Amino acid sequence: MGFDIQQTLLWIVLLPLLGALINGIAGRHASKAAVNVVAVGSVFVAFLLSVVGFVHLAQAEGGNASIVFDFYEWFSIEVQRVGAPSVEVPVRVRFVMDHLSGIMTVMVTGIASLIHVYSIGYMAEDEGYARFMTYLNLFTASMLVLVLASNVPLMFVGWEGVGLCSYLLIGFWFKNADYAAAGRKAFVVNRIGDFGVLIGMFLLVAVVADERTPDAFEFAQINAVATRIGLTQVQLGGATLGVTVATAASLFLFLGVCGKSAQFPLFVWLPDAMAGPTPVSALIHAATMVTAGVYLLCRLSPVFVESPYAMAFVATVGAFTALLAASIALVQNQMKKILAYSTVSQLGFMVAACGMGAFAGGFFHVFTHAFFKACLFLGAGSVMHAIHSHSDADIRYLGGLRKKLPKTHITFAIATAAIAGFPLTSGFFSKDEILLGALTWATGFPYAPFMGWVVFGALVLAATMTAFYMFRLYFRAFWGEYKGGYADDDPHHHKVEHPHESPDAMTVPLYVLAAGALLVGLLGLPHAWHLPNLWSEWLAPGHEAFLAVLHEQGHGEEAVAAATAAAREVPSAMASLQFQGQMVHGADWIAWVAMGAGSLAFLIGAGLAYVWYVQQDGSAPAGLQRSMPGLHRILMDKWRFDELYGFLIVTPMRWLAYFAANLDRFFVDGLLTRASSAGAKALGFLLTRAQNGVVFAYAGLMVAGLAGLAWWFTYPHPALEGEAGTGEVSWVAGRGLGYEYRWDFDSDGEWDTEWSADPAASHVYVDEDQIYGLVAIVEAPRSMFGAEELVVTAGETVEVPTVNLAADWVRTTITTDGDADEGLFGRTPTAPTLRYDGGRLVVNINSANIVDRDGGDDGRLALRAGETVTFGGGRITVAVLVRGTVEVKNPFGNRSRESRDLTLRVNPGAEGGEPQAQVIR
Amino acid sequence: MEIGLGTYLALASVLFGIGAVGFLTRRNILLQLMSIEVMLNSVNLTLVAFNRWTPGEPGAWNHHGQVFAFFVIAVAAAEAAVGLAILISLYRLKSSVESDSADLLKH
Amino acid sequence: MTQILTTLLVWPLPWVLLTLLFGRVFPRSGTLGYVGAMVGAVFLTTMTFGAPSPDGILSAILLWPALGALIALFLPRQWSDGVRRFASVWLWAGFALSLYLLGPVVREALAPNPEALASSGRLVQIAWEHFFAPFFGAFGSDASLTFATAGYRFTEDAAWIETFGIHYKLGVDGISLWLIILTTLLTPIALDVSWNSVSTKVKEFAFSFLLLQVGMIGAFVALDLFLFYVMWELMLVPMYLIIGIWGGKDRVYAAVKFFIYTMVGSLLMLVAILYVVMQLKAETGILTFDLTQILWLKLPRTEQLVLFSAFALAFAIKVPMFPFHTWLPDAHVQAPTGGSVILAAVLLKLGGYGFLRFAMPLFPWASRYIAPTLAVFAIIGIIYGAYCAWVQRDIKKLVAYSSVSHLGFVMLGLFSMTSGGISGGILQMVSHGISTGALFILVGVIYDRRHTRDLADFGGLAKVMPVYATIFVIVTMSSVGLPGTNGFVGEFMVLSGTFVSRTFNLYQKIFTLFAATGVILAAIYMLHAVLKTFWGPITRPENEKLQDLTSRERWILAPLVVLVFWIGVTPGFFLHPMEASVEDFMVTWTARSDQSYRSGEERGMYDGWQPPADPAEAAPAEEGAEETAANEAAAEGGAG
Amino acid sequence: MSAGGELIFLFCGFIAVVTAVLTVSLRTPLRAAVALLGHILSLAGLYLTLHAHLLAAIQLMVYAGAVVVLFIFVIMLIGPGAEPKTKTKWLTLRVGAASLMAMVGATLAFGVSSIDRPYVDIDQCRGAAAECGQFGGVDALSDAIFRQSAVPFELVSVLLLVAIIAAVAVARGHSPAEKKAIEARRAAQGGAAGGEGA
Repeated sequence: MGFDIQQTLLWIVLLPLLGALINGIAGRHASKAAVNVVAVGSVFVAFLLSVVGFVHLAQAEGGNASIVFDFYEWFSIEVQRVGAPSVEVPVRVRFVMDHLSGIMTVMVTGIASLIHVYSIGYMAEDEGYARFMTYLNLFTASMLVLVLASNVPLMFVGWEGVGLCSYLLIGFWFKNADYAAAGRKAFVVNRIGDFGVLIGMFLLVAVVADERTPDAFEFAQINAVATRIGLTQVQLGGATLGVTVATAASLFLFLGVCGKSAQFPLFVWLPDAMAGPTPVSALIHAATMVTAGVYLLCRLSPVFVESPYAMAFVATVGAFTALLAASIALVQNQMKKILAYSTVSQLGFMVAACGMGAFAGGFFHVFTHAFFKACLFLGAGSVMHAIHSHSDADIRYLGGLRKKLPKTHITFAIATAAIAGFPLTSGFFSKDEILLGALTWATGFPYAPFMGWVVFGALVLAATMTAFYMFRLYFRAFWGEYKGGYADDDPHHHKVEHPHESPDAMTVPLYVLAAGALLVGLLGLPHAWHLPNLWSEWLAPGHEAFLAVLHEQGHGEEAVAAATAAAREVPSAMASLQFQGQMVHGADWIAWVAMGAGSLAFLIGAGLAYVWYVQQDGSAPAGLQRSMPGLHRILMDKWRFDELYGFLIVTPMRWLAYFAANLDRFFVDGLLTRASSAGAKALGFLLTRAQNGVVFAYAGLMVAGLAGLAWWFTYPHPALEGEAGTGEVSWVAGRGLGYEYRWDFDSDGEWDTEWSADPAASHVYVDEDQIYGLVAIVEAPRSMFGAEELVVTAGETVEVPTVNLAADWVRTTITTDGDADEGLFGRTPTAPTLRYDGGRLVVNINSANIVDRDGGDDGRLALRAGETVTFGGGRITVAVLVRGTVEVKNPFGNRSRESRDLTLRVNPGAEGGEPQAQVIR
Repeated sequence: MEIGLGTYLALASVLFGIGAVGFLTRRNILLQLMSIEVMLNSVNLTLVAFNRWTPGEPGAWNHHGQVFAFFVIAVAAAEAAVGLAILISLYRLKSSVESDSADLLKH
Repeated sequence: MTQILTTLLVWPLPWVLLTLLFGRVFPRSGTLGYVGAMVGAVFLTTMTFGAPSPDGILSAILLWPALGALIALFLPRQWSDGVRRFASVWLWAGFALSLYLLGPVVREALAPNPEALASSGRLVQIAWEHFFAPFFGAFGSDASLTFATAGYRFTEDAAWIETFGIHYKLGVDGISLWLIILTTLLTPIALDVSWNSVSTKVKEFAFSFLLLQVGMIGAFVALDLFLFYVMWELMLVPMYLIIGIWGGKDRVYAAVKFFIYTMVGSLLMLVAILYVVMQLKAETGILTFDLTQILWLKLPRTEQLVLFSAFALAFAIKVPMFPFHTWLPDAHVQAPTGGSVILAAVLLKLGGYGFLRFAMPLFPWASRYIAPTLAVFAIIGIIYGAYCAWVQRDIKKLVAYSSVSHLGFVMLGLFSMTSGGISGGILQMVSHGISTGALFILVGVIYDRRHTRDLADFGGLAKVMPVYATIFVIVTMSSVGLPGTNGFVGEFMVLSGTFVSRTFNLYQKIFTLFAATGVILAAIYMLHAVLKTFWGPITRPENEKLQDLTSRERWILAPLVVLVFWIGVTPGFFLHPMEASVEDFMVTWTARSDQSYRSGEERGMYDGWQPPADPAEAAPAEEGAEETAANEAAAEGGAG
Repeated sequence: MSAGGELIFLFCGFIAVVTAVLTVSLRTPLRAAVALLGHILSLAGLYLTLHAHLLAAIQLMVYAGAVVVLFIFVIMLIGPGAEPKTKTKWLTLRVGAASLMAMVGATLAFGVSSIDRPYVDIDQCRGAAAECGQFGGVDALSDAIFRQSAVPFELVSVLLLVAIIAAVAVARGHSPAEKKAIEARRAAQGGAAGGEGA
């Protein structure tokens, strides 16, 4: 078998999966070395293969290469459309490595390899070692499926898969019930997000699926018809909501992003997720999984871009999250807690960047963040390893570690500098891109300039806070005097006098990551410097075509639109073009301001931390804490979001559940089981009363029945029935012993026949005198029991009932199968009314969909018997009503009479003919 | 007065009514059984009377009514036998021939 | 008849005898020995005689457990272990026999035609030529036996009660195929899980299971309304006995409740069946209970509504749909483990199957008219069941309520009337059978050890029972609907089907929105159970020395776990056979509901009906062939 | 209808009504039975007016000869204990039901009295009796019973057999007092037997 570049994609996914399978089944009984070989080996080979794929991409001609591996068709669904044939939409297992997923694949496999190596050292003593490696491998495989998936459902597999692994790994030390609960919390909160992804996916596919794009789940096809998505309105309950599908789908997808990338309001699970082992925190809850949301934003960026509202919402939420999480991180004392909130905050940066259209910038931050945050977490892990802690390390009892753990210190310092935005580190460059995006949005974006400034301000503030709390963490942990690692009165731990540096398996990954944190920023040099920005060019291959058009046509709004269209000719990996375009045509000062703001944020934050914690030894913040105890308390309690959600959502849901369970037990079951059985018992009780065993009682009952029967016999019973022919009715009355009959066919009070013994008679109705009234036979598409007959007699006005018909009455288009597209919401239709006027049925049209075809535009129709008028999906036929009467006498001499009304359908006479004669024949 | 089918039927109705009234008023099972015999006989009378007025053709007589009456007589005999057996059984059990005393079947 | 007897005598009977003989010769061979012996016996007969003939295979599958039940009656009562072993091996042989039905499916998956076979991988070629082809024989080589086109396969027709037009008519199509396999697989499993827990009246227990299987398979293969009704009621009695005799504390209450609930519905259904048959007689002069004939009858809308309600009540109770579900938790909690497994895995499916096979095609307009309303109840069931499940203390009750929730999805899919939704609904039925069946088995395992099912009595079991915990979490995830497991595919297809359904017209998006919250709630209640059972410290001293899964229990669970992933990863294998049938169902249903809608209160026959030339010889097989031909023509036209 | 026939009708009808009233109203069962006998004889007379000769004979044989005798036999068996005690349980209700029934009978009589069919004069068979038989005669009725209604007839014989068995089964057995005596005797015997065995 020759080397097939497409096959690499399959093996990239399969290798970690196989590793997980082998370790999962055999790992418990295998030696640690074998587990290591399988786990680390599989991920590392996957890394090598992804590098191969990436290089292949980089060497490909044209700016838009991708590697596609079509595995098999998973299943397919049928999309039904109104007024068009259904479309079969396949869901494929197909992997795509393009410019976007290429970066992500290399990053995921690379960092996963490093963290696998790190885990060899970190988890060496743990009894669940093989289980841990299994989960990590499974996670890597899921993450790769997420990244490489070519369509939404397949991505959803990875999306949920990483959620599962996260759940399992957070609860890895499941003996601690809190950890297990944290895992469940993560899973459930993520599930809320997944719900959003599902709905968003359906919204998209319902629009995208048609004959030209049947593969409607594929990202490529969704992105290709993004404009259509942006123009289609959401229909709900027959009404148009005034919201485009792009907006609705974006918002639902963003719910998923919020869950996975820990954005407000679903961010609460991530800090709790730090219950998992530290490598897990580094890999899953910092570097890779949590960025999946940002990845999705970038993947479907053309759809998001179609909805300015959704974009603004995304940006706002991102900035708010960044600020909120940073504020919490300011006061926390646990190392991993600080890093966790910092992760939430940085994710806020990324999401905000995407919301502002700086997808490339946001994604750049994903990339750089992966390095420095993984490095930070692993550094924290190294510290915890040094003081033999499983859960976390409190910075209040650390200090002076730079001498005890020199290798950890140097890498930690570099990563801290990077995240804080120290100039020329990676964090500086990526944050600069984001701030630049915010400024561009504020200055150039036509929709919400005010929001742009707010977001920019929030981001700068958050960046300042970031610099402060990161350096606070760094200074307190690594500078000053070593304090033994634990509080004096810690009941569970003893102070560690001589913390030792971690083994090489742990420090080597730290070095690699620190180097990355320092250097990868050079891929995206700031625009202000007019140096080549490799990152943007890689991700936005239409860039040059775009610039060319701008160059020719100037920088007007139309020109930007034309340029965007030109760039779209090269289907882009990202839709960041129009925003970058504005960036380009904007002034240079914007770029300088952004860079200045970023640097200033670093200087203020880091400087303050240095002054307070190195020069003054922490007395100033302590004073602040004393002067504002309430604020400190609430920050320490994370703004009490957990409590708020508990109060607002969890507890009510729990009560609802108890209510439902009791409802089920007492009401539903009570009604269906107990009440019905009680009813049957009561009936049985009543019936047994009659069975008293006394012969006389039975005889008496029999006599009563007999008497009733005799009574019935002494009176005649006409039981009149009639069958309508055309203009003629065959009447028949009930037979009986010695009955005689006489008839009054038109019920005018005069007997038309003499007494006779024949129970049947028939009569031809000729004159209008013999007609009792008119009948409107209303046939409506949704009426449950078929045609409805409305009797209209002289001087009476009858309203046509609109039950089930609401949508059909109004002036709308009715499709062939009677489904109305509009009308349930918004409009209140007025039903037609019917009146009897001189032998004609007058229909007052009101708002019904009836053609006023008798010439006069007076909104009324005069119909003769036999005529038909259609309205919407239904129609009214005019018939006549006749009433026959019969009188019966029996040998007792008793008489009784009965009348019966009958609707007589008639053929319409010739136009203008004599109505009486015409009506009937 | 002309005697026709109606007369016979009226007579049968009267007899039936007498039998029924007897059945209702008497508590002695023996007498109740006799009342039942009276009622059955009245029904037989109607059957035979109807048969008389629909006799069919010579050589192809219609005897349905009389056959029915015959069967009714047979059934009445069976009924009397079983009824009297029950009466004896009841008398052994309760020392009474009153129908009200046989109420073990209550509920 | 001789064909059927030959099939039974030459194939499953030797399997049973060889396996039992092996057990006598090597008494300590263990579960692996039995499995190996059974596989070896199958291999041996196939090598010796080839595969059985496809003629009469359904009768053979149906008669096999009946024969077993008969034999079980004559086994000595004291020989309880032997009876148990006999019934288990007998049922497994039935499963192996039913696998022949999959011949066409495997052929189409592996080797649809010689060219495809030649171009496929070497592994596939070897597997097909040396394993599957000899095993399936005529099943795998007869090209007319295929599920790629609509229509019934393996049909059999014989007069039963000629006077009333009642026939013994059987057939399988894509809709019922997997449900039959599910039945034959789950029944032996359900019997085996009660290996140790049922020690009284073992003979009667085995007899009940064998008889129950007759009823279940019969209901799935019957194409005659009367035969279906008989089988439908036949299922009821053994299940009633299983719950009422070997159940828990309140078993009699639960059994009676189960019985009465089901009976109420089915009696109304009987009335409706008779009415429909009489109407057909009035319309065409033919008195028949043959489903394929009755389907042509077009009834007035009002009558359709009433009759559909009668059918729907019977099936809705069986499913069970809200608010007729309250018998289910009681029955599940009180039933022995095996009973719960069968109840959840197979009996409930008959509700959905009945809707699809009988209620909807018989009354197309009414079903379309009511579908949105029923969908609302299905959605209420999804959410309500989930909420109820969340706060249950009894794990079995929790799983029972989760069934209510899951079957809400099934019903929603069926009512969506999109081919994706219906296929998804059927797949979800199979998935639910597997994952909920497995959950009940797992609950039964822990109940056998601790004799309690209260969540509060557990905690931290993952430490002492790692394999048990692993399998439990896998099954839980399948129940939650994690992608990659079986639960996801069905759920996804149902939800997407609902979203694009034309039947739900204006409410599709709202329906989907509410139904999809079930996805969240499923995670909440299932993980709640997992958390309380497995995670955290061990709080009870009794739990410290619990035995992990025994080898027999692992063998029982293994096929289910394999199926969880098999369906989840390659659902195509399971979906392809049902595609044509579902598509045909959709087309016919749509056309007839339109006709029925247009004709209003008129009654008659649907377009295209032709009176059978000779009523006594109305050959349904030929009709099936015609349909097949028509479909093939349509498929070719579509391809062209 | 001939004048003789009318006379017989009037006479027998009158007797039938009077004896029926006596049957249901006499206090002594024996007298009531005798009245019933008279009633049955008068009905046989009515049958004669209706050309039901064989039936009249059967009426006499079965009713007068068997049923009434059975009644009298039972009355003798039971003896004077059969005299009912005077109890007024549900008296009003009984009277109410009885009068209701009387009204029903009267209404019915009134209602049906006007029913009329044209009188058919039965033309006696002119030929040999064997050829055509006589309406209501032995030949004709036997033909109807044993040919046309053979199956019901056989069923009636089964019914009678069942009735005989039922009568025996029901009337067999003992009164509580008798039972006690028998049991006491058995116990004595059983005890003796047990003693012997030991």
